[in-house]
Amino acid sequence: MELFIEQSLNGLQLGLTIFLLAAGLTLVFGIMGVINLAHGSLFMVGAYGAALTAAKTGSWILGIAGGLAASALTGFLVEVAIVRRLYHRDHLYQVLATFGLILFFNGLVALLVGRAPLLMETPKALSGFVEILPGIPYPTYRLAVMAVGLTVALGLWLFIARTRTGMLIRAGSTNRSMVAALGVDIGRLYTLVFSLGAMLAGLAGLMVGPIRSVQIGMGEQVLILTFLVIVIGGIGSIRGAFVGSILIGLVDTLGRAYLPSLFKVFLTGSIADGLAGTLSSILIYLVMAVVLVVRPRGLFPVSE
Amino acid sequence: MIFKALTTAGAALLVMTTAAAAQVKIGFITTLSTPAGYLGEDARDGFNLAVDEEGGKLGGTPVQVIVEDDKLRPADGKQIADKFLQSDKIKLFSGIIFSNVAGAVVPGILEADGIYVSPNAGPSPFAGKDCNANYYVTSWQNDNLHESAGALAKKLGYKNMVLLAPNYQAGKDAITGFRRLYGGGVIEEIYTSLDQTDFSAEMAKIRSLKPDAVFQFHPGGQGIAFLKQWAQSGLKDQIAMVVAAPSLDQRIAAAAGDAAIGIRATAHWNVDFPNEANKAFVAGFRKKYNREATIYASQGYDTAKLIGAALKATGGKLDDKAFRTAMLKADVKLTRGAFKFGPNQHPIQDWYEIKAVKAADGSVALETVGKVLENHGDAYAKDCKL
Amino acid sequence: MSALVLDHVVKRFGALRAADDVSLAIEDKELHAIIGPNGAGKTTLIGLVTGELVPNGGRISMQGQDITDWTVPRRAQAGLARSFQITRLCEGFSAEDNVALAVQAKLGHSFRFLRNARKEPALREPARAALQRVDLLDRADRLVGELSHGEKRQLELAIALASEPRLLLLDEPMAGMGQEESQRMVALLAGLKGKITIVLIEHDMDAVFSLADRISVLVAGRVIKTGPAEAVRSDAAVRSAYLGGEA
Amino acid sequence: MTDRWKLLRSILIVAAAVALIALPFVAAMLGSTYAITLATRLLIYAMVATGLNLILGYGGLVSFGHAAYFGLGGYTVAILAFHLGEGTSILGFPGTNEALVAWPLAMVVSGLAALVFGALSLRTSGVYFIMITLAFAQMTYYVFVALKYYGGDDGLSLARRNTLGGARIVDAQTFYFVCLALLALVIGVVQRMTVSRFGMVLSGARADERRMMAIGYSPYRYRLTAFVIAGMTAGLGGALWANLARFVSPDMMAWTKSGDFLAMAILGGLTSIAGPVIGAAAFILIESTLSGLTEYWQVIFGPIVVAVALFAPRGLWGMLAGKQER
Repeated sequence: MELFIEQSLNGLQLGLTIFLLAAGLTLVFGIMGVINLAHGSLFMVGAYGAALTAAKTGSWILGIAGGLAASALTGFLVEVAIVRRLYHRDHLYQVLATFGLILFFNGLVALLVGRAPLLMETPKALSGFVEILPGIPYPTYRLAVMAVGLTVALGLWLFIARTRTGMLIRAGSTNRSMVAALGVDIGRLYTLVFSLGAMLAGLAGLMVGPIRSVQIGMGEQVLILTFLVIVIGGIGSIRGAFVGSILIGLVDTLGRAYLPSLFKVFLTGSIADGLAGTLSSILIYLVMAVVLVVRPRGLFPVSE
Repeated sequence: MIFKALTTAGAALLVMTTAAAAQVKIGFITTLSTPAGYLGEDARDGFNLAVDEEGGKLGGTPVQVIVEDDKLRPADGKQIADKFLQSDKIKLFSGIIFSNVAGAVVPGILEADGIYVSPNAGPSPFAGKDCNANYYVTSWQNDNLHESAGALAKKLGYKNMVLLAPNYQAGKDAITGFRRLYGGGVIEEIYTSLDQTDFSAEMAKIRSLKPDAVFQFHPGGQGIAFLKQWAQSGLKDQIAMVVAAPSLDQRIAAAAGDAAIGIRATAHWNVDFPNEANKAFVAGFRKKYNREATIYASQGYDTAKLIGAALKATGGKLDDKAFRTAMLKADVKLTRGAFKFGPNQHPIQDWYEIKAVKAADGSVALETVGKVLENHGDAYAKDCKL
Repeated sequence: MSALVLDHVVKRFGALRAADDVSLAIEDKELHAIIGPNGAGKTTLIGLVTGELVPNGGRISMQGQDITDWTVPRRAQAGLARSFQITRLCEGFSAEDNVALAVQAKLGHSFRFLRNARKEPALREPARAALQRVDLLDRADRLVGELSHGEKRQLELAIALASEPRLLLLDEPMAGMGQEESQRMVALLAGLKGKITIVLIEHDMDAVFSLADRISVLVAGRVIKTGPAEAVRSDAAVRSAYLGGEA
Repeated sequence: MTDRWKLLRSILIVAAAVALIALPFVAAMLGSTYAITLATRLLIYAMVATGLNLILGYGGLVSFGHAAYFGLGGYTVAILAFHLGEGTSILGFPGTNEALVAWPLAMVVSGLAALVFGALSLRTSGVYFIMITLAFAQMTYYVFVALKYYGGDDGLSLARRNTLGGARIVDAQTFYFVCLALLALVIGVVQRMTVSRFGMVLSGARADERRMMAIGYSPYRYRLTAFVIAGMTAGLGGALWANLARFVSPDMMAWTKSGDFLAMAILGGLTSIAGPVIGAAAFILIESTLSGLTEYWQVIFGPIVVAVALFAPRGLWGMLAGKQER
């Protein structure tokens, strides 16, 4: 039972980590209608920015600032140079253009920074454990990641629901001309939103830096997972992304934790391991397929 | 009479000069993009260092190393090999890091009467029934990595272990290899998935299983993530961990930082080996590339040295049995020390225990602790008829 | 037997009742106009009849057959044709191609893979005939994008006619037309009157009163009056709720 | 369409056909067998892209999982050869090395997968469709990665090429012509399909789905049929690929491969028959030239892909044709 609680917490933690990445992606899609495959690249830029700044200055707080700045700036440049030309285009061209961007960013990082993975350590203040249940220490850093994930969820909700910019964003996503009629420069609003989405991707990257590996291609590993999540939730819905993230985090973690022993009940060891491993690899895709077959526009469809 | 002698001498001179001028092209197919790009980069740089030391030659023969990125896609590797073979008329190949790429590329090279010298991948089929006179492996037979780790676990006296590896071929081979020389108890084998980056579920499970040690095989970025999460979970202070070389190379240790300290691995080479060849290599690598040498760099370098020794003996010729005879002699000092080819043209060499420690400057260093296996060959040689 | 019957049909969008207990019987070969102020529920009514919207209550039947649960294509196959308020045509196709697609639909399934459909007389001749009926034959080879607004509306009508419908549902066919174009459309519709059952939804009152056999008035999701033009025109409730309001 | 353009187009097509037929002979004369291998690769990709274009260009369906059907076709051939080599049977059937059995079977396997995945995926649309097709391809990929019996992620080698009606296809030239003939067949069939009744409905549903439903079509059935045809074409491509490379691996089904196929189709130009062929050729030539030129090929290749998406939405063929075709 304690193990189950711990595993559920692990799933929740993974879910919140994915949410950090999914939030920016779904925001950008919901408002501008752009599929941005390069979101993973912005994630990488955030992690690299933070790791390089922290290595240079020796301060992880400056590292965070560096990572956020690098990803927001990259997002800004990408929006101005490329993405703004894609708003009215078919998804197909958005997919293609941002697929090209992935290649570009991976090559560029190899060229500028080198191919070796970077060092990014847990900040000393967060490197201990907290005893969440007797006998079960839980890494402080992971709790911090969860806290950041929840804060971002809350912050985004407040931002969209309560602020003037948020109101414009909501209006802009449904009625461009109305917002334009209010005298708001919609182009600038979109640049702002895209940069914000990029910064959220960067935040996700720098948060997972101390947990995972800061390396070229780190974005693509999580990119598909992130898309899965926002598709399950209903593209454009922050609430959907949140629920989808938690769902996928839990399914993935609990699947890996319990499928092997489940299979061993009625199969021999190695076959059970193989099958359980395969099934847990594809479990999340299966969940998405089932969700979409039953609800073709995700759990929380956003009305057009 | 004099005239005849002169012409003979002239002819001989001519032969010598053409032999000296005949450049040998080496096709170096390796992985430069993808997250694993640093492996290929190091192997290539190690190889090129050996060529540079001789001023563009190996064993006195001018060589041209043509490098191309296989993108970790077997089909692309195969395509590059075809181009090298058919367009550039290259006969001598090296460079492949990954076994799945090797599996696609090597048969085509051998069928075209090319020669392949592997600086890293050593998949089992080519060590056993599919072994070939024109196929050499200078690094290891893949199982060696895990056998040595198993031997180390046995030596350290572990009795109840949990073994983890990704759910693909190399991962399954790792666990088989480990068990071959380990011999102790295994509480559970855990298979992770290919692109997994979060291991908290597995770690919670390990905590509940209470093993005395863990063996895990996660190369590259997965390995870094595993080490970081292992340290964060607090398990590092409670449960010992043994890994194979690809899960704790110099780059992984540098990227994992303090999380790597105390982890043990096995390898056939380490940066601190005191032999002269290695000292020169490590210093030369640092000077030329301004970074620390890695196991992949040493393998690239040693591969070039072995090719150089063979070229020296044959006078730069590839197309006769002489090259093979010379190659198999391995008459050169390698960075790793003692080395010879086994009957299947795979290495017979020593394996060492390596430990990650904190260096004086605060960085992480890999330190050689002692020998684990001596003159170790592989289990497939007996299936090879050469 | 009535061509189309709506029996206590209800459609809700949240709290809004866009169709509030609508009952209506359209007689065979009748030209029946439906009028009402903006927001009265005319678009909803069309959606319900075509099958794009599913009612929350009530039944719809066509020629005595209950079609409430039928999909859009199935209703179309059963003889229900429509035009769209905002022209919906296949842009990259020629006018003739657009009509031929409707002919093809009428002929049954289209799982024929290798014969060039543009060279099949069985498709092209009826298509040209339909274009002829709406005076558009000279524009047959033009791409849809090259047609004028009025021509596009005529093409809509040709597409609807090409499937030889039993019931024709016209959603504001004169919308956005100039006077001359409107007159041509009225003439076209007058020519069709009595040959097919037509349900006409239209804002142009002159057109409605000159064409319709009967008129239904829809206000706030309810049918407040159905009857011949004169009866509707003189109805007090209609005048106060609608005509009066506008005048 | 002007007569001048019609003439120019005919000349171009004839020239391309002549070039494709002459290529192996010229290459043989120049002693460059590699050119033949490269060209064969091009033909195979062109075939896959042509099939993809049917759903992408004409059907408007962005399938981001097309590599799955390509991989399944390849694996069908490899698995049949593997069982022949081992002397074992699969599902009660013995292995085979005969193309006349293996290639149609590859198409059937890919077609069945496309039928199942397509039937589920086509319930969605837009981004959801893109992502669900990707998800199915990923599932297939992971299954083959874990399929240890057939080599897992190390893949499966073929000892030799398939025989064709009992005859061995040894040399590169013969195999090239086999691929060329099949490509011509596929192009011919797809070209006819696009102007057939079926093709008209498919294109119509892309242009305006509501309109098509209003005149009595259910687009779903037509789309699913097109999806299966595209899957079968990819399956045949995969079968040929397995014969060319004499090797299959899950890498054939990777999502990046699906991205490559999309890029090829778009690069050449959607809704044209020549487009996918030109696209596949350009893609392969650019990528292989660049990666031979510099190890940082991605830094140049990426922006090229971006530029195509931004500035040449109608692809290379579209640029060539200008306003003449749409």
